[in-house]
Amino acid sequence: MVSPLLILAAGLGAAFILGLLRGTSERPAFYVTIAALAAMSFVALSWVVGLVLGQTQPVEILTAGARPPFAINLFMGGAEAALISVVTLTGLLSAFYMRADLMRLGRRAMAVLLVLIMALSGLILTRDLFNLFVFIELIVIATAGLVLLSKDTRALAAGFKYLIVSQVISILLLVGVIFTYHAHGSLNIDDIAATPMAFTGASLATFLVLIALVLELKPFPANGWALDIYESAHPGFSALFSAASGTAALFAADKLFTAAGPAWLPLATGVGIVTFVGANLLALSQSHDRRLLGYSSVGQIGLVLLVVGQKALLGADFAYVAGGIVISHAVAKAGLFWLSGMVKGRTLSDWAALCQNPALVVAFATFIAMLTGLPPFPAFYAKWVLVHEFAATGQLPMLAIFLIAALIEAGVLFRWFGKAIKHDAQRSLTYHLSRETIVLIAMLAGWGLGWVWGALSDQGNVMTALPLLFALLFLPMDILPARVKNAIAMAGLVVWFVISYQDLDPLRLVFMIIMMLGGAVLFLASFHHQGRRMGFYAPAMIMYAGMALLLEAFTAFQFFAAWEMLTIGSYFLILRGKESEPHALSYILFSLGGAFALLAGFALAAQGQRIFWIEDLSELTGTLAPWVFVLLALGFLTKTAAMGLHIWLPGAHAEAETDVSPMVSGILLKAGLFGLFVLVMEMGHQRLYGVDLTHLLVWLGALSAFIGAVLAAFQEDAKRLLAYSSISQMGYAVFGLALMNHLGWLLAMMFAINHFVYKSMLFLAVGGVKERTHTRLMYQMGGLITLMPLSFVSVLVGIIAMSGVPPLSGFGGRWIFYNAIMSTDLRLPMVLVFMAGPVGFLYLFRLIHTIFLGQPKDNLRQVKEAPFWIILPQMLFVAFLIAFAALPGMILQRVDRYIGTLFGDQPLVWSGRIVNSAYGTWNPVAIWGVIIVVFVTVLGLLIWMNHNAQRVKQFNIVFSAERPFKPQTTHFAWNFFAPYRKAMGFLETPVSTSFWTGVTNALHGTAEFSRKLYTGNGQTYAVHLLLFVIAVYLISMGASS
Amino acid sequence: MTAFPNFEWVQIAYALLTLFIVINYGMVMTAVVRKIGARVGGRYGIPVWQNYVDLLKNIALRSKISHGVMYYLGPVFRLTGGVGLLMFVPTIYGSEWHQNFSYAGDLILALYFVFFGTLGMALGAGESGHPHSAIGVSRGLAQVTMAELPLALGVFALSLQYQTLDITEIVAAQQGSIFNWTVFTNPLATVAAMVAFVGTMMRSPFDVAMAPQEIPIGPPTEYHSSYLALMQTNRVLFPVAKTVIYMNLFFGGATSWAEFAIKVFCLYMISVVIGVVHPRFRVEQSIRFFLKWGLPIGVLSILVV
Amino acid sequence: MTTRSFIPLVLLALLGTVFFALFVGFTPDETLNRTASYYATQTVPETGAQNVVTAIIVTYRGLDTLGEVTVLFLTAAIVGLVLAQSKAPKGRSGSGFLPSGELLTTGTRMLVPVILLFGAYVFANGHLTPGGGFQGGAIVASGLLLMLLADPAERFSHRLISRIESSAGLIYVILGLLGMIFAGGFLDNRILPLGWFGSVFSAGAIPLIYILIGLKVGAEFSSILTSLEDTEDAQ
Amino acid sequence: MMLSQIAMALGFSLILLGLYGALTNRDIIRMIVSFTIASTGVNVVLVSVGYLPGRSAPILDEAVPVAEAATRITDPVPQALVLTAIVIGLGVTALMLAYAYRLFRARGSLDISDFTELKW
Repeated sequence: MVSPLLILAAGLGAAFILGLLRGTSERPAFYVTIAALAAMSFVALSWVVGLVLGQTQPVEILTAGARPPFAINLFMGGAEAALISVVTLTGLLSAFYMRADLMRLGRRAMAVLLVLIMALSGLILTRDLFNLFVFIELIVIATAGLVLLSKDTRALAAGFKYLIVSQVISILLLVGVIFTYHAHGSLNIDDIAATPMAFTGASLATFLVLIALVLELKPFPANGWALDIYESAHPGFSALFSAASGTAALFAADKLFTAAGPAWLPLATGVGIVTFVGANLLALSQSHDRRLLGYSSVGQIGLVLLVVGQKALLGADFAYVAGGIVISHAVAKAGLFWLSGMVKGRTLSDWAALCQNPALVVAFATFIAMLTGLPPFPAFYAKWVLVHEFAATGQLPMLAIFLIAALIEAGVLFRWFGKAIKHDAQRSLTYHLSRETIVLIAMLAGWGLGWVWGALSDQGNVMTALPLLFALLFLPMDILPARVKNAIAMAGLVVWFVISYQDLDPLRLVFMIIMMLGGAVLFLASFHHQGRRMGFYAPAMIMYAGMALLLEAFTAFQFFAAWEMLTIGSYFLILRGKESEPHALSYILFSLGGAFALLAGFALAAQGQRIFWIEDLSELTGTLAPWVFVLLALGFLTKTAAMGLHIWLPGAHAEAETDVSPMVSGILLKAGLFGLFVLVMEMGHQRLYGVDLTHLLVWLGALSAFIGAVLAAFQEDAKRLLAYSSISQMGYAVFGLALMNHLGWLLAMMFAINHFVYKSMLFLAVGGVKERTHTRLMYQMGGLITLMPLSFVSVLVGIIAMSGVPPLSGFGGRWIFYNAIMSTDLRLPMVLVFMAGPVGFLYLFRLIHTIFLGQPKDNLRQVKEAPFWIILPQMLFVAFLIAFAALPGMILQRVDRYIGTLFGDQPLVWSGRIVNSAYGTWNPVAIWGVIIVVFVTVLGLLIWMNHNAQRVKQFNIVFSAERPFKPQTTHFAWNFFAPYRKAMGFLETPVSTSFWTGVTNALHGTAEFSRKLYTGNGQTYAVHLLLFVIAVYLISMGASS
Repeated sequence: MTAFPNFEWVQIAYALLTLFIVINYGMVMTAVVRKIGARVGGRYGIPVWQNYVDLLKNIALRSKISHGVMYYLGPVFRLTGGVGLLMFVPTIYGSEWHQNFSYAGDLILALYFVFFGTLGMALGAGESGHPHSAIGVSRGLAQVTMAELPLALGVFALSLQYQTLDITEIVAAQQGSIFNWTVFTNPLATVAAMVAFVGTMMRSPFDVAMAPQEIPIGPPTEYHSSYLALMQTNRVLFPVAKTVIYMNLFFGGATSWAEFAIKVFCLYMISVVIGVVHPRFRVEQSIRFFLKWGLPIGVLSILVV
Repeated sequence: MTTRSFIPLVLLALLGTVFFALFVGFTPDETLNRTASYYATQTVPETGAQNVVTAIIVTYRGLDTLGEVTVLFLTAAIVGLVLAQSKAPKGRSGSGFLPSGELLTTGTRMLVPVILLFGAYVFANGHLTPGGGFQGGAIVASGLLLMLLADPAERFSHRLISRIESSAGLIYVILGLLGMIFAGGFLDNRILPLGWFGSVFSAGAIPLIYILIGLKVGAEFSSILTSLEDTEDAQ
Repeated sequence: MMLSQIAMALGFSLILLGLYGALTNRDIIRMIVSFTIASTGVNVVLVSVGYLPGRSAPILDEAVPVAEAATRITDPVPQALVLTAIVIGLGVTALMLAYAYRLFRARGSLDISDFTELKW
C-alpha cells in the first residue's frame, strides 16, 4: 500500500509543478492537474479496496520521525479512505467538468483546485488540532479563489462575505485551540480524547473549537454566506463545495466531537436538528435552483450532524448511518450541481429542458431519490436504522421532528421534479457530452452505492430483489418500441405469479391474482400506445415490483421497502398525466407521509430488534401496541384514501393517463387494503383511552363510504366521479375489515375483487370515451350509446355490479354485508353505509346516462368506438363479472375457508352453488335463472307485440330554448342532481381540503417570512454568526448548569 | 341441478298463477283507488275495468317508435323488475303453491331487486333523448335514495329482532295472534318502514318524479303503445308486489288470498289517503322530510331493538 | 446609538463574557507541559537545532509549515488570479507617477543589497538564532518593496518569481518525501547529518528547508507585491 | 497581575475591538483593517498562553545550556503556532485586499451594504 501522505504530496507537488510551466501552456497544465487528481483518487481507492478486502489494516502515519503528540500524525482508516475517495473523485470529475473555465483562467486556478483537494484530504487525515486549523484555512482561501471561476459577477461579493465569516470563525477556532492546548498540554486529537472534559468552565476551549467547526458546516441560520456561494459559484465548484468540502468538514467535526466526549454530543444533535428543519423549511420558498440545492445541502449536512449527535447511541451502526447519508448526499448533490450546469435557466421550471434527454431525467430522478432517502439508495437504509434508534431510545419527539422535516424536504424536491418534468422548456440544454458523461457516472455511482449499502445491511439487499431488477431492466430497454416492452411486462407479471403463487395463503393469493394477473390484463390496454412511450414501463414495473414484494414481505423492513417502491413507481406513473403535476405532488407527499407513519410504527414496534417479523406484531402488548396500531393504520389509510386523508386521490386518479388510472385505482389501492388486512389480522382489537380502535376504523370506513359517494354524485368530470367512488368503495372495504368478524373480512375481500374489476373496467371505458371525445366533462357528451356500444355495455354491467343490484356480483357483496352486520353489535355506523348504497346508485346512473344516453352532441357525431386494445380488457372484465356473479364460490369459498381458520368459525355453508348463512340464503344461479327467464319472456312478448318498431331520428323531438351565455348550465346533465345538492350539499364543504391547504400555506408563509433573514449583507451574516455562537453558548450553559 | 333444490316444473305453473292473480287484483284495485280519489275530488271517476281497456288499447295501438336498444329494453327491465320482485317473495304464507322462487334468496335480494326495474326504466327513458325524462329520472333517483333509507333501517331492526333475513321465517314468527305482528312487536321499525313505503309509492306528496303537471312528456308518456302496455302492467303489479313485502315483514303476511286482498288494499290505501290530502313536495323538501322524520325513527328503531 | 452599532456591541459584550471566563479560568503553567518539556529535552538530540522553535516549525510541525507555505503560495496565485483580469493597459505602464525623488532612489540603491544580504542571513541561521525562513523571506521582499517605491515603473519578471517560488516549493516537498524514504518520516530532517551542534551546517536538513522557505516566501511576497503594483497603472 | 495575564487581557480586548470595528464599519477596507487588529489580538493571546513567568526564549545558546533547558525556557509550541497563525492571517488579509480591489472595480463602491444582490 502506498503511503496516504502521497495524496497530499501529489497534490502539492503538482501545484508547484504548475508554477514551473509556461504561463501560456494551459493544456499541459490541465493534464498535470488531472494526472495528480487521478493519482490521489487512485491512492484513496486502493486504500478503500485494501481495507475492505482486509489486505491492509488501518495505519497511523508519523511525520518528522517523532511520535505524536510531539509531531503531527495522520490516520488512515476505513472512513478516511472512503471519504477521501469521495473528495478526490469529486475533484477529478469536477476538474473535467470545469475544463473550459480552468483553461480560461490558466494554471493558477488549477493549482488552487489541486490545493483545495489536497487540503480537504489533509483535513480528513490529520490527527492534530492545529494542523486541522491550517488545513481549514487552506480550504477557506482556496474556496475564495475558486469562487472566482464563476462568470457571475455576484460571485465576487459572495466570496468576500465568505472571507469575512471565515475570519470570525478562525478567530474563535484559534482561541479555542490554544486554550485546549493549555488545558491538555497536547494538540493531538487522540490525546485530547484520552482525557475527555466535563462540561465546565475550563471546557470553554472545547466549546470554542467545536462551535467553530460546527460553523464550518454552515448551520442554520448562520449560513447566509454559504447559500450565496452555492447560488453564484460555478456549478462545477459548487459541486465540490457541497459534496467534497461538506463531507470533509463533517468528518473533521465528527473527529472533534469524538475527542470532546459524549457530554458534547447534545450540542451536535441540537444544531443538527435545527439546521435540518430550518433549511428544508426555507427551501420551500426557493425558486432559484442552485440556491435551493444550497439549502438542501445545508439541511443534509445538518442531518448528518444530528446523526453525529446520536453517535453514542448508534454505536457500531454509526459509520453505516452517517456514511450512508453523507455519501449519498455527496453523490446526489454533486450530480445535481453538475446537472444545473447544463440547464440554461435558473428557475426550477427551466429544468424542463432535461426532458430532451431521457438519460438525464433518470439521473435527476436518481439524485432526488437519493436525497429523499428512497430505496434502494444508502440514505434509505440509514434512515431506517436511525429511526429505529430513535424509537428504541425513546427519543420520540426527535423522531417526529425528523420525519416531518424529511417530509418537507421531500416536498421541496418533488415539487421541483414535478415542475421539471411537466413544464415545457423555455430554453434548450447546453449540451456537452463530457458533462453528461460525468453526470451519468455520478448516477451509476449512486446505484452502485445503493447496492453496497444493501449488501452491508443486515436487513437484506433491496437491489437483489428479482422483481426490482426486472423493473430496472426497463430503463435500458426504453429504446424498444412500446408494444414489445408491453409484452415483456405482461410476461414478467404472469411469470412472477406462476413461480410464486404456491407458497401464499388464499388471502395473499387473491391479492396476488389481483395485482399480478390483473395487472397483466390491464397492460392489454397499453397495447393501444404506438411508438416508444419512454418512461412509462420502468415506473409501472417498479410499482408492480413493489406490490409483488409487499405480498411476500415477512420482515418490517421488506414490507416498508416494498411499500416505498410501489409509492415511487406510482408517483412517476401519475406524474405522466397531462395536468397531473400538482396532484402527483400531493400524492407523493401524502404517500410519503403515510410511509413515514409506517416507519415510525414499525420502529416503535421493533424496540431496537434488528429484524422485526411482521407476525411479531401480534406479540406486542402494553401501552405501546395501540400507538403502533394507530401509526400503521394511518399509513395504510392514506393509501386507501380514507376520509380526511383522501384529498390526493381524485386529482391523481382523474388526471392519470387512460391506462394508468385503472392501475392506480383498481390495483394500487389494494396495497393499502392488504396492509390493513395484515394489521388487523396481527393486532386485532387495540384499546386507546378505552376506545376500541377498530370501532374508529368502522366509523371511518362508513364515513368514507358515504361522503365519497355523495361527493361522487356532484362531479361533472367522469374520471373524478370514478375517483370519488373509489374512496367510497374502499370505505366499504375498510368498514368490513374493521367489523373484525368472519363475514366482515369476507366482505372486504369481496369488495377488493369487485372493486378491482368494475373500477378498472369503468376507468378504461371512460378513458376510451375520453380518447375519442377529448373531454371528461359529462355534460359535453351524450347519446354515445349508438357510437360506442361496447363501452356502453361495460359501463352498464359495471354500474349494475357496483350498485349491488342483482344479479351481478355487487349484490353478493351487499348480501355478505348484511349478514356481516347482523353478527356485530355496532349499529350506528350502519346508517351511513345504508345511505351510501343508494347514493352510489345516483352517481352511477349519472355516469351512464349523461355519457351514453340523451341527445348526441353535434361535435361528437363522428366519434368511433373506443380503440380495440382499450375495449378488449373491458370485455374480459364483463365476462369475469358475470361468471363471478353466477359462481362466486370459485374464489370466495377458499378465502372463506381460510378466514374460517383464523376465526375458528364457519358462518357460511356452501352447499353446491348455494350459500347459506345463519340468517339467509344466496342462490346466485337461481337468481340468474328466474331473472333471465322472466326477462326473456317479457322481451319476447314485447317483440311479438311490436317487432316492426320504427327507429326515429334524434330531432323528431324538438323543443325550443334560449341559448344563454353558459349553455351547459341549462343542460340537464349539468349539476344533474341539483335538488339533491340543495338538500345534501352541506356535505360538500371541503373540510379536509381546506385543512391541508391551511397547513401547506402556513409552511410556505413561514418560509417566505423567515428567509428575509438572509439580507445578503456580509456584515449581517457575521452578526448572525456571532449571534448563533452566543445563543448556542447560553443554551448549552443553561443545559449543563 | 344443485342450484334448484326441491324444484319441480309445476312450480312455474304455480308462479304463473300467482302472477295472474296479482295482476288482476292490481288492475282492479288501482282502478278502485283512482275512483276513490276522483270521488274525493268530487268527480265521478273511471269504471273499475278501465285499466283492462287501457291495456288492450295500448297493445292494439299501431304507432310503434323506438329510440334505440336501451329505449326498447326499458319497459322489459321494468316489468322484469316487477315480476321478479313478486317471484322472489312468498306471496301466501304456508301455501305450497304461492312460495314462488323465494328460495333463490332472502330479504336482501328483494330489497335490492327493487332497483332493477327502476334502473332499466331510467336508462330507457334516458335514451329517449328527451331532457324532461332525464329530469324526471334525476328527481326520482334523488328522492328514492333518501326514501329507501328508513326502510333499510327498519328492515335492519326487524332482522335483528327476528335474527333472520328469511322472509318466510319472519312471517312465521308473526303467526298466532295479531299482536305478534311486527307492527305491534316493533312499532318503531314499522313506522320507519311505512315512511319509506309512502315515500316510494309514487303518489303525492312524493310523486314529483312523475310530475304529470310540470313534465307533460315525462318518462311514462314518452313511451306509448305496447311499451306503455308493459309499463302499465308493471304499474299495477309492482305496487302490489312491494306491498306484499311490507305485509310480510310488518303485518303478519297473508295465509289466504282473502287476507292478502284485504291487507294489501289497506296498506295501499295508506299512501292513497295521505296522497289525496297532501300537496306535492319538491325533491329537496321530500329529502329533508325523510332526513327529519324517517332517519331519526329508523335510527331509534335499530337502537332500541 | 444606532441599532447597527448597538447589536454588535451587545453581542461582543456577551462574547466578552466568554473570553472573560477563559481569562479567569487561565492560570499560567508553573512547569512546561509534557509536549513542551519533550521539545526542551529532545530537540537537540533529535534535530540538533539550537532554536527549539525552529525545530518545531521545520520538523516536528513541518506539515503545518508546509501548509503555511502553501497558504502563501495559494494567496499569491489567487491574488494574481484576482488581479489578472484587471491588468494595466499595455504601454501606459508606470506613466502618471511622480518621480520618487533623489533621496529615496539613492537610499534604495544603497540599502537594497544590504537588506537582501540580511534577509539571506536571517533564513540561513534560522536554526541557531531567532528568525528563519519566513522572517528572512519577508525581509527580502521588503527590499523589493523598497525598490518598487523608489521606481514605481520598475517591473520584475513574474516568470522568474514564480519559477523560484515553485521550484523551492517542489524541492521542499521532495525533501519531505526523502524524509519518508531515508529517515523516520515525512519532513524528517535527519536525511542529512545533524552536524556539529551550534554550527551553521548542522541540524540536518533544517537550514536547507529554511532557505527554501525563505526563497519561497520572499518570492511569494514579491509576486503579491508586484501583482498589486501592476494594478496601480490602470488608474 | 502578571505579565502574561496583562498580555492576554490586551489580546482579548484587541479581538473584541477588531470584531466591533469589523461589524460596524461598512467600508470594506476598514473592515479588513479591523480584522487584522482582531487577528493580532489572537496572536497576542496565543503567545501569552505560552509564556511562563521568569523564563527565557527557547533558544539553547550559551544563555540556556541544553541540560537546563526544561527549567529555563518558555513553552516553544505557542510561538511556533503563532508564527503559522501570523502567516495565514497575512495570506487571508492579502486575499481580502485583492477582493476589495476587484469589488471596487466591479461596482465603484467599497460599501459592504452595496453588495447584496444575493439574498434570501
